[in-house]
Amino acid sequence: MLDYVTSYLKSSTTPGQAGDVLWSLIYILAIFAGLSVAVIAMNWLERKILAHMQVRLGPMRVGPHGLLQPIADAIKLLIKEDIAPTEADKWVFWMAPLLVVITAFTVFIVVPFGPTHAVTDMNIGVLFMLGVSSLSVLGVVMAGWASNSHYPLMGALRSSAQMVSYEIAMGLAVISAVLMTSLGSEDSGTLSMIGIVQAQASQETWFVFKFFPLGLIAFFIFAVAMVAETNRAPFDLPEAESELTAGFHTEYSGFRWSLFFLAEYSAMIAVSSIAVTLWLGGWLRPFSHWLSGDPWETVFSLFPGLSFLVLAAIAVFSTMRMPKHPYFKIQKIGLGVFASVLLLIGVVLFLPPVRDRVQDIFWFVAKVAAFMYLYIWYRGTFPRYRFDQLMKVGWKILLPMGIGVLILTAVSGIYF
Amino acid sequence: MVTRLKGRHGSGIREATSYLGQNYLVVESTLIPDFLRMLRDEEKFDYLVDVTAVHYPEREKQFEVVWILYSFERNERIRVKTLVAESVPSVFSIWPTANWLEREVFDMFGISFEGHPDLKRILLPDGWKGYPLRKDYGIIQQDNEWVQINLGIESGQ
Amino acid sequence: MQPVATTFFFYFLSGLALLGGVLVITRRNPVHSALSLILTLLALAGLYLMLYAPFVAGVQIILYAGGIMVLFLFVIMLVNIEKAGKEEQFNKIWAVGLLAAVMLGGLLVTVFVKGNALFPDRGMMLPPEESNTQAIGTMLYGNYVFAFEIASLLLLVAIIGAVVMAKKRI
Amino acid sequence: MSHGTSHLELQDHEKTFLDSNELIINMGPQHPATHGVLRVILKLDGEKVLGTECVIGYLHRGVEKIAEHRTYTMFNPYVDRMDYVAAVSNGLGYCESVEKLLNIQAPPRANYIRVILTELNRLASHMLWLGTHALDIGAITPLFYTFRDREEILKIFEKYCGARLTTHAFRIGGCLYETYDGFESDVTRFLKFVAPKIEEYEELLTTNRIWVERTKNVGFISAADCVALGVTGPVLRASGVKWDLRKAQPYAAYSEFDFEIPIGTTGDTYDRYLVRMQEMRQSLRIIEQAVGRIPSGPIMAKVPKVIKPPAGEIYHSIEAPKGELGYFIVSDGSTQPYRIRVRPPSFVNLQALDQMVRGALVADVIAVIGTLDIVLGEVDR
Repeated sequence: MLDYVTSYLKSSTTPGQAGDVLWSLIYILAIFAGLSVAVIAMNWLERKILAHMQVRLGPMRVGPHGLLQPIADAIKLLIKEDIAPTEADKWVFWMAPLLVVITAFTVFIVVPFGPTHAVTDMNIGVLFMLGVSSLSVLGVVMAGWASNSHYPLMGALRSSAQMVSYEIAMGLAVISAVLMTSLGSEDSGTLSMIGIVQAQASQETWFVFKFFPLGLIAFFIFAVAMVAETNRAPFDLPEAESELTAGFHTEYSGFRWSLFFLAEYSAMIAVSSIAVTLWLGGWLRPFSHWLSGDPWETVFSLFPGLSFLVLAAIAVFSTMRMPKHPYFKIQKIGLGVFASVLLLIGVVLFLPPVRDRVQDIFWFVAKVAAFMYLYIWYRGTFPRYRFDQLMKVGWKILLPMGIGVLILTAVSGIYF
Repeated sequence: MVTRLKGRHGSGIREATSYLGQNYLVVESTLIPDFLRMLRDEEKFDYLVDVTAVHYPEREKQFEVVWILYSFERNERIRVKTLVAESVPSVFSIWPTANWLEREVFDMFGISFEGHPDLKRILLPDGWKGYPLRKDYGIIQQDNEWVQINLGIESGQ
Repeated sequence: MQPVATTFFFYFLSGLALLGGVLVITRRNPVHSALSLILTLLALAGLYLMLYAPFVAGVQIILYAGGIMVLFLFVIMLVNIEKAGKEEQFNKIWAVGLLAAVMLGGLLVTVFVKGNALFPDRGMMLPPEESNTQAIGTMLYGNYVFAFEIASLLLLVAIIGAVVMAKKRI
Repeated sequence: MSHGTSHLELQDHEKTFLDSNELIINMGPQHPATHGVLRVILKLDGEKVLGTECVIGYLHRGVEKIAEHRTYTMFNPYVDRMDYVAAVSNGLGYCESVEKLLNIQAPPRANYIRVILTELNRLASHMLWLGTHALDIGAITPLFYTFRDREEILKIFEKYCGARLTTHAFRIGGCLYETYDGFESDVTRFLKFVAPKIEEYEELLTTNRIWVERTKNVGFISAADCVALGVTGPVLRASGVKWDLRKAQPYAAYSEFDFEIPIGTTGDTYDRYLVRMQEMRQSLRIIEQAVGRIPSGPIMAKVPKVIKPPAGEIYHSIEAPKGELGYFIVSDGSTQPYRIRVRPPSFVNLQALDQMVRGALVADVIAVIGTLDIVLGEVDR
């Protein structure tokens, strides 16, 4: 039994490909749990970062520095009354959030957190991710239509038009990255997520720097399109608060609304994962070819533990800065416990066996986290596009750019 | 200017005086749309500042309708007043801004403006009875029936 | 990769596809019909996957379920459904429909009965899984390039037609 | 307020099997972008606006009726509740009107204090406008910046008269309160504090591509239309009419200061934005000049104990942050006004909404409501 469990640790392939049901299940559960935690953390971080950009503090009351705020919110949402409009199409109304959540989580089957850290590796990995995430627009459309109300309907119309339009530009950008996978000496082109990262490893460059600036432009197109794809500012027209109140989920409340929320954030993480995989080298650490060799390997493998130590240090510092008043005693203890948990994780990450297995995941997550920060930054900075301008950007700027980049990449691939 | 106007409209202009440095004309209500149009076109009073009314219940013609005009060119204001019983021609065709201003006067005083495209209540609900700015309308008076039907409460007070 | 429970999945997906198909024609509400059609298309994608045609399956999901059906829904949503239900349906051509159904059924039965004779098993070689996408690309731009270009021309004509029709109103 | 038929109802012949053409949508009275309880009924073709109808009156409190049952002094605080974000301007207009009716003059010192507070209030009003306008267009950050800086103005008000929003700062005949110790240094400090902040707002928005795209050529209104519709204030000036009551018919102490009237050229939303930003700078200039040379002397003119203006009537108007704010007062010689009519700038400006958004998109309606800078307390009174 123990052998069976540990056998996988030594395997060099994903559990899905190995046909290992138990480990697949463990991976799925781990991804599900990790994603939920990530969404909760993202919720807290978004509020805090946005608040600090806007000269305010953000959540401060529930737990030290509002750390427990997302949990309080989750409880609130769960026990809230679940309202469905009387004239709504009950069945579709009920299905819509489920569909959105299912598609948002399903794409993570092929996300490669490391060479073996994925549930499975499909040879159509990218296609699968794009396809399944394109299904989420169905959920949005269903939600908007089933609510039987004007604002959600307009939100649904906007989102279906927007998502279908930006998918094309997105697809073109992806294809130009996929083209690059076939250019290595021993590579043949592949759509597999793991294969794409391995191609970047063997070509010794991240695709964002390949054929400079072609890779960069394709990456830029994708980075814009993915914001539009996930309905985030400045492309948040389907849920434009000041225009359509809340767009397609105006009539949703409580748990079903929280499913939309969950789906939105996991979709953000999903498209960021695609961007990281395709252009930013996936799990590869920075400078993996310039600074290779034994001492550098060790140095870079220390990063995961170090980053947790830094977080722990920040938490300790905040604990010390807490007011001396007895009123803050519980908060102080809480923050202290949080700091020591971070410290413990940091220390565990320094253990050599853990260190080796975890650093792929760490680099992947760090790159995705940078994208998450960008999302928040956009939201704090940009006004919202108008619908016709959004379409103009999609069809008249991104689409021709995508076609041009694709052609130029193909030409460069043949001649260079 | 006043003499020029008087020469043209003769007895139509009842009174042309100035009080505290502000000019006003009292004219016959029969002159109304044309006289104001003339003021706009020939005397360059191109900006209708306000349309309002004052209620004098003891008079025979109980409402005094006031148009406040301003001329950008002369940087000068003038008030045109007329006494009416209950209706007066609309100036909507001269100044579009009169649309809402006249609706408000209608809403508050019940003066109807002939030729107004869409004369209906503006601030009070459509079904409301009574015209609040008339002197015979008490300050705490309200349309109890409307309140009971539409708000489902005994009284709004 | 070992296929897992192939028979079960075949019947499961086929059942789903059939269920969706039946729902498409029995639902009165066009949105429900469209959603059922999406179910059918997804089940078909699963069947393609079982035939070792992952690329076709992926394209099926992206284009049909994610793209075309969204546009279908887009149009249906704009139609006032309550009124559409009451509207007199004027194109009830039962006879033609029945004829088409009988012909299609006949064809299916013929293929089922004489299957092996019509499509002799030439020991069809499945392309190795890894290069499935490449194989499709080679075929599209090699053997079938003419048909492919014709199809794209047809689509271009359709696009121009749509633009002309839409522009009329502006 | 209209609950019955609206001219925007679909006609029977407009209803077709494919009802994809016209859509009636009800924006408000509870809507995040209508700045209070404004209800706008939109007739849409897809996202294109075919017509609008404003339904107002949800906040009607009968201010004009109340005035007839209060003495002149007692009515003073009520005017603060109309345009509650520019309460000082409202108070100034009312006090000056009654002073004119009584034929008295506020002393110079009072006039200077009035100018400083009114201009501070104009800044506060414009800041609130900027924050909410940007929020409507989707930029959430400027709101917090402007509220942070508006807070400093409210602090000065609070120190001066004890109230932050509905200040009731002035009395008929002058000011009730002498400036507190350190008033001048507070104001000077505020001027130094806020000048870079205005640059900061401009940095966030003026050259922001999305902001420019959202506001340029949106909600266009020509100067002739402005005049015909009686639109005043920054909206009129953005259309290119150089008209400001502070210059045209100076009141209080405005004739003694050197300032400019910023005007726009095209009359679109972006121009109105630029005009208001420039106005904020001009306000700073006025305050800077005023605070340096507040004359000494009394702050109250000789006002009779019981205010009993002679029978007669008066119309007086001032340049409020939103436009021309006028008071038409009819006195019958008693202690209570016979009739007070308030000429509200927001009410008249709101009328232009329909013309400005016809043919535009839904998102533009929000931008235009924001750029008109209406306060529903004043629209409904």
